Amino acid sequence: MSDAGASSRTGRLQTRLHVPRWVWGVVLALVVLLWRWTEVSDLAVTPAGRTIALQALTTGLLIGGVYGLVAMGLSLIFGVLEIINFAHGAFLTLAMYLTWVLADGVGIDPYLTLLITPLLMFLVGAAVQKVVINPAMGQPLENQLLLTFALSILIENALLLAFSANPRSVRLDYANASIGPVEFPLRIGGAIIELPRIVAFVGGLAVAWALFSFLNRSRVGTAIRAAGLNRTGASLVGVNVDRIQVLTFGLGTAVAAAAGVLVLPFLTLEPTTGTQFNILSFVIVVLGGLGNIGGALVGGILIGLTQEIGGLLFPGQSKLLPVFIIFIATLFLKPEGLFGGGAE
Amino acid sequence: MSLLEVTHLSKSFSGLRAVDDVDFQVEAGEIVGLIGPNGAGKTTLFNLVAGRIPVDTGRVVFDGEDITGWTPHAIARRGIGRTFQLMRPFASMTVRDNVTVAAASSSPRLETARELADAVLDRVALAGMADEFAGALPTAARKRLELARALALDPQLLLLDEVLSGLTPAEREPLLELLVEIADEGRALLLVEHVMAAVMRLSQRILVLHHGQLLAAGTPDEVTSDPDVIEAYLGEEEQLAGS
Amino acid sequence: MRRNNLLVLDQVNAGYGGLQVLHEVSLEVEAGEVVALVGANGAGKTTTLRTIAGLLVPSAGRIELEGESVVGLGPHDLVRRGVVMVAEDRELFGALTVYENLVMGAFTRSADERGESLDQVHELFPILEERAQQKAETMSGGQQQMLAIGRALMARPRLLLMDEPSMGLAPKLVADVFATIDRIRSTGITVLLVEQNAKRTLETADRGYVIESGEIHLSGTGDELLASDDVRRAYLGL
Amino acid sequence: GGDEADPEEATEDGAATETSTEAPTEEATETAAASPTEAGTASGEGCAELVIGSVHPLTGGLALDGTQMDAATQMAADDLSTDGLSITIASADSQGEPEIGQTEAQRLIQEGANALVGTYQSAVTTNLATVAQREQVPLVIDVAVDDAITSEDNDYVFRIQPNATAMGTFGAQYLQALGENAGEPIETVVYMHDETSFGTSVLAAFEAEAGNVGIEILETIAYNPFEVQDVTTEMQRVAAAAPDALVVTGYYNDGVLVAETAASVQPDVNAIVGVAQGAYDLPQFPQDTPDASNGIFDSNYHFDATKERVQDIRSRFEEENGDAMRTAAVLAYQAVEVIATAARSAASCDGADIAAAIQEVEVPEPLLTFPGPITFDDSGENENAQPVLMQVQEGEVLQVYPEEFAEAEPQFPAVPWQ
Amino acid sequence: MSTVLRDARGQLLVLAGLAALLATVPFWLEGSARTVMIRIIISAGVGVGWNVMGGFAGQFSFGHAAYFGIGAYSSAYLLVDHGISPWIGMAVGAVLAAAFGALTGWLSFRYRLRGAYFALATFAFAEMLRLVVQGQEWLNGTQGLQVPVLAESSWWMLQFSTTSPNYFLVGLGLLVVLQAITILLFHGRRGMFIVAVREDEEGAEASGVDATAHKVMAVAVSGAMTAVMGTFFVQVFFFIDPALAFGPAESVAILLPAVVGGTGTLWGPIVGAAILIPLGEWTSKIVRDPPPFLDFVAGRSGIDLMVFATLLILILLFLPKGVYGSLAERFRR
Ligand SMILES: Nc1ncnc2c1ncn2[C@@H]1O[C@H](COP(=O)(O)OP(=O)(O)OP(=O)(O)O)[C@@H](O)[C@H]1O
Ligand SMILES: Nc1ncnc2c1ncn2[C@@H]1O[C@H](COP(=O)(O)OP(=O)(O)OP(=O)(O)O)[C@@H](O)[C@H]1O
Ligand SMILES: [Mg+2]
Ligand SMILES: [Mg+2]
Repeated sequence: MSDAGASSRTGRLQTRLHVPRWVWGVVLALVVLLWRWTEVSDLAVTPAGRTIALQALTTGLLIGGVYGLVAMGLSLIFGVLEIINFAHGAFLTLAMYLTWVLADGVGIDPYLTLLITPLLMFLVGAAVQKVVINPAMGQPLENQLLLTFALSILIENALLLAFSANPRSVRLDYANASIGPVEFPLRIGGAIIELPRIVAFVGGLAVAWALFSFLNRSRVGTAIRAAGLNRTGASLVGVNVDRIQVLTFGLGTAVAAAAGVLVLPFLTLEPTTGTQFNILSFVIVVLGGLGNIGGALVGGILIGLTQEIGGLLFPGQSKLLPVFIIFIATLFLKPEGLFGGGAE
Repeated sequence: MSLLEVTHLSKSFSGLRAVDDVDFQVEAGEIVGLIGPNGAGKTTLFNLVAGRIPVDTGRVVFDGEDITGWTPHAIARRGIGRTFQLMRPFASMTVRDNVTVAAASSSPRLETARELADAVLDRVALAGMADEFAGALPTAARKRLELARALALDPQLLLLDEVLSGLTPAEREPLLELLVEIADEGRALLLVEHVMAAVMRLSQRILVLHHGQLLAAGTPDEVTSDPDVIEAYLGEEEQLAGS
Repeated sequence: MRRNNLLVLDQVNAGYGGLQVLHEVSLEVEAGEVVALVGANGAGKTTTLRTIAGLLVPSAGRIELEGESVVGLGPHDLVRRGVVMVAEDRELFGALTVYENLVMGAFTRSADERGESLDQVHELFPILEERAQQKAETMSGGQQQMLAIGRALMARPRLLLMDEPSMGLAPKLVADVFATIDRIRSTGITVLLVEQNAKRTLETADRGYVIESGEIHLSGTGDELLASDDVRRAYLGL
Repeated sequence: GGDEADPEEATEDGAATETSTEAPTEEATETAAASPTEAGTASGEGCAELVIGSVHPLTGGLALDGTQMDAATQMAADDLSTDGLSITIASADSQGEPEIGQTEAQRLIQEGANALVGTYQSAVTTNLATVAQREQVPLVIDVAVDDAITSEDNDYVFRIQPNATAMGTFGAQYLQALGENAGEPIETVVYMHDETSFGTSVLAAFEAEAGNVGIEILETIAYNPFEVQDVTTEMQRVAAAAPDALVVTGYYNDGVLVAETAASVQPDVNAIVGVAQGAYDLPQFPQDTPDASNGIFDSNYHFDATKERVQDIRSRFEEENGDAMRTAAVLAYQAVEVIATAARSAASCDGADIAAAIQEVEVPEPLLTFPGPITFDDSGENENAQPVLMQVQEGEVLQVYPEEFAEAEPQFPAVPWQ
Repeated sequence: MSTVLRDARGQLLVLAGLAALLATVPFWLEGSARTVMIRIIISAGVGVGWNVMGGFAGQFSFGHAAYFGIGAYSSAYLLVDHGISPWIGMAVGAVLAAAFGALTGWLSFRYRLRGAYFALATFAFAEMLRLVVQGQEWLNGTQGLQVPVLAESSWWMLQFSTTSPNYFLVGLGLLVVLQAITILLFHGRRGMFIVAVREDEEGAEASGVDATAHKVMAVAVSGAMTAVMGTFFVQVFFFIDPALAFGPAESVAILLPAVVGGTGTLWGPIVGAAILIPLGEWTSKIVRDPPPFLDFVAGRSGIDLMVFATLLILILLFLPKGVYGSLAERFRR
């Protein structure tokens, strides 16, 4: 219906992991580029070169999984509330400090806090949505962006006040232990894989899987999907959309929190640590299609790979440059993101 | 030579042939009705003529010039005004400014455009609401605003998409008179309308579109008695109500 | 006020932001009835239904469902109480399949009830079973309208609010819709029906109200209204 | 966080110090216009009340050092307020933003500051240098490495620490000496650095000197210090290049990441050497990364751990502020001392007089590992600025070279994973 | 959002009066307070620039740092490397920014980027510029450019002594010019078309308005205006580097005054700047020098920003149309 575009607002939330076949094409292209690097670089003809290439692939994949997880939270929030949450990174930092307190102060194993931190952050996110975001629903994009920006300033400086800027870190005692016959860090064809990074990746996938199952199978998940597709429609079938929005913001924050827990064992923590994920998450969310949860995960992995392989091919340049090149190319070739369902 | 000549016009949306090899002409000063069931392709046809969507095949010649593939604004300035089925006012601008935009698009002086706009508003009986925000207008006034905006282009051809629908018969009457008056100035009107009584009264000719194809064309009486048209569009009762 | 009134609106004012659309609207719907609300474009029909459905909060007046005030309840609460709306622009979940849309419709119902309703809806609209796996947004306008009605029925309403169910439909489909309304009535569901097609609507309805510029102008049985000169002139174009 | 000492206590007669107590509203400006004269007219009659403006990043990512430095200036003011000279610190938050730094500096000057100390970041310091020159108030840089901040044209800017060129140059020399003294010369290196102006300028100087001392840079690898989360691939490139040493320049977090990754990948190098690396000289570093820090070197400016006065200052600082005093804070302390010494010798609180005096000043017994007193050349650089080579040995950062500052023998070859 | 404006002469008179009043500022305000005033002017200027695109044209830019940076870098580079007057640099910067805006705008509109996608695209363009510029040796990479201090004041080189009122006056003059351009533009035909396109693109097209051209025009004008303030910024603060010029923080700083004042209103950005900058100053002063009952906040770094952020949140929540926008609306009723 040519005139119908403006009338009913159809949301964008997509909760199926449906990888278009051509994404594998992109992956393949990246692999080919990598191969090409091994041909042109003088290093690469040596076995060491192959190791580097392999390392870039593994690292990109592993770190990309974490990016994907962070971006999934952002994408979920966008899909249902249609706001770009600038404070996502700050929530991530907050979660990391929580975990640090639990691990360093209370002495809980950092991974065990996966049962605590996301839960607490869910409450924080839900409360923030209710108090600050909800009154601004329906306001223009720029107001919401600035609102969440102000939130991020608030959170960062509260953390500064509470914990000072002193860098903190949490390290696993067993990072270099051997589990059965497997010795960490793992070495595969010369490539090194540290335990916490494997856990972050696998954990990230697990959280993603849990999120998918929750959204696609549970009753609340169903309500979230409905609200993310059509708010009025959802309320007309009996979904309490206001409550779903509170819940979704909490859930998105909890997902970020889970990512925070997973990366803490290999990053150093400061009040500004989470912000570094913000910009990448924006990129990934657009790449995956705003509101497309599965797209965010795959987009994250693609960006991780792009960063690493781009870093090999353009050693002098910032690793972000190839990322932004891909980003802009995607925007123009497929404005709805790589995973943006086709029809306008 | 006719004012508007449409030949072999077709448009598909992912397989669906919304407009399918349509030919017709509109003469200067003529009022032509365009009817057909929902989804027949009427609005799509308007959109093709007005350049809002690109044509697949076929040609649109207006006033001797091939305007196929032109942009909507160029076509508007060339002399084809249109209204939208779902109205599209500039909500936070005043009624006068809404019309001034159209008037100014072909007049370099804003003052002249304002004067023209006021004159048009007078004609459509909106002068009293000139300083209100367009977004706050009731439906009937909005319909007239759509018409005023199209008129401000000083068009040779007006494409009117259901300007009467939603108006009570009492509200319709003056508008019908206005349309006749506009046609008397030598402007052609092509109107899509479901209010059969009005279509019958106004139109010299009626085109019937069905499944994107021209099902019938002729005088109102010819068309309304065509069994195909009754079958596809009017239905037994509507036919009675209409006549 | 009669005992078995399912829905009562008493002097209701409502609108959007600063704009008041409804002025002291009062109307009653008895259980089992089909009540029509007719009026011109922009008269406030949709606004009335949205207010009843809880999408709009009235600025004054009472709305009672079975004698209990429902002012301030959200649409989801009303769905649970059996008030379900088929919206003017259908508000389907375009990206989901027909089947999924129907399942969403039974959001407030148990799985057992859902299966039952699904069978009923499929019986009413066999096309919805045939096209179960088609995406809602790719259905034709008429099919979408059936889906919208089907989805509303999945919630097992007691009061079904229908906003222009024949809009955008070819004359033949319009006939089908009115036949459907008859069938819905026969299952014991009360219907409040908004239509521009005043003649048809009033023929189908037990009673009707005429709304003009946000005020109830006339009321009576369908036949009375059809016979009224005012109505004939203003809404039937006769 | 580092709570500063109570400013009220430091003042004998509060009038000239925290002007804003008497002018809490926007009218501050008018009162302020009067106050500098009260403090500053002392020209020629000695300087009784010296106000030093301290501009540091007290919020944001660099707040840790910023707050320490600010606290250190306060401590220095308390320590050095003797013999009729009362020093007050007026502190300001640059928020890490040049334009805010500039506004704040101007405010401080206007409210009576006779000299400035700051600012930790090159971008902000560059701005302050211009303010100093134009307002004719000396700026003594505590930390900021960029060469271009000082110049012969600017008579009001002085720097105590070695600049980027000195850092890079000495870094290369120390590296060469390290290898040679151990009989295992370092001939090839791979250089990893942050891509900000800090890393690139130090690298440039290192590159220039490397040729002179016979060191070949096989590869340079840049990364964004604020966004980097993984350098495993980069470390594989180091491993593939198999240099004699891995050289690293950067900040704290990325430094930790590099060290930990090196410990995982274990490239075949004889040493990891930081040049002006912001983590490897901190006592916190071996605590945070016990498994990946032992043996790592850093050529950096550093407080002279061998001096008693330094030990005293640091222990008092830690007592007051909770955190171990970092070198940046010691430098801030030193900067206040330079100004105070000059003000005494100028016998004037006037900015221009103090600047002229700083140009001539000689501060003996510097708190840092400099081979001589602090004196400034024409462009305002400390002529004796020199970094020192440190090494993490058994969980402690120790000075190991040059010998006169050495607390321990350098261990070379040495990497954390052996 | 505003309606199309009436009475250009009246608005210009207001502007003239305001300018005359403000021109006296340097004669009774000195030192850092004057610098604060200059920061207000810069903030207002970039806000006025953003508002043309983000407010009147309705194209939300989240990457206006791109234009600011182009203006700053063009003049800084020409001055530092070639000794060319910043006035010329300002013109070059404005032209380059307009060209960059037109190109990226045209591309974005061509590919139908809208809403959040458009916003994030502008963001990406700014980031791209930042990354590219920091890789350029001839622009001194990440180290940035530093304007040499001259011994003498010079109008031609746009450099004065610190006590001179000229910086303020030049800034004020530029702001007045930018605001006058806005007034004239949006009282004229073109401006009316731009607003019409914002309101309804298809309706505008059907009214004979070339929507894409007018959107592109708005972006170009907006970019050029912002670039002018970028140049002025460098001249006042003597220094620019890629993060400062093109970083996300700058993009946020540019849209802040417009949103807080009221997007799409003529005076919103100026009002917004006049509130935000002093607000920031005031909050840091509170922490530096708290009133007795707030003693505990003294010297606590971060509290000032928390207070600032909280106030910002309150403004956004309670005056969603901006301070000026909400007031203007109330008056109209
Ligand atoms: N942009 C589009 N994409 C896909 N299909 C479209 C598009 N626009 C129109 N169609 C389809 O083309 C057909 C013709 O639509 P059109 O709007 O022209 O009908 P109409 O005759 O104006 O009907 P109505 O009387 O309801 O206005 C319909 O089936 C419609 O669904
Ligand atoms: N969301 C809204 N915001 C502001 N005004 C609205 C809104 N929706 C409707 N209106 C106005 O309220 C009045 C009544 O609208 P309503 O939709 O209730 O009419 P209706 O009788 O359903 O007409 P229609 O036949 O067109 O559906 C109209 O003047 C309309 O312009
Ligand atoms: Mg149509
Ligand atoms: Mg309606």
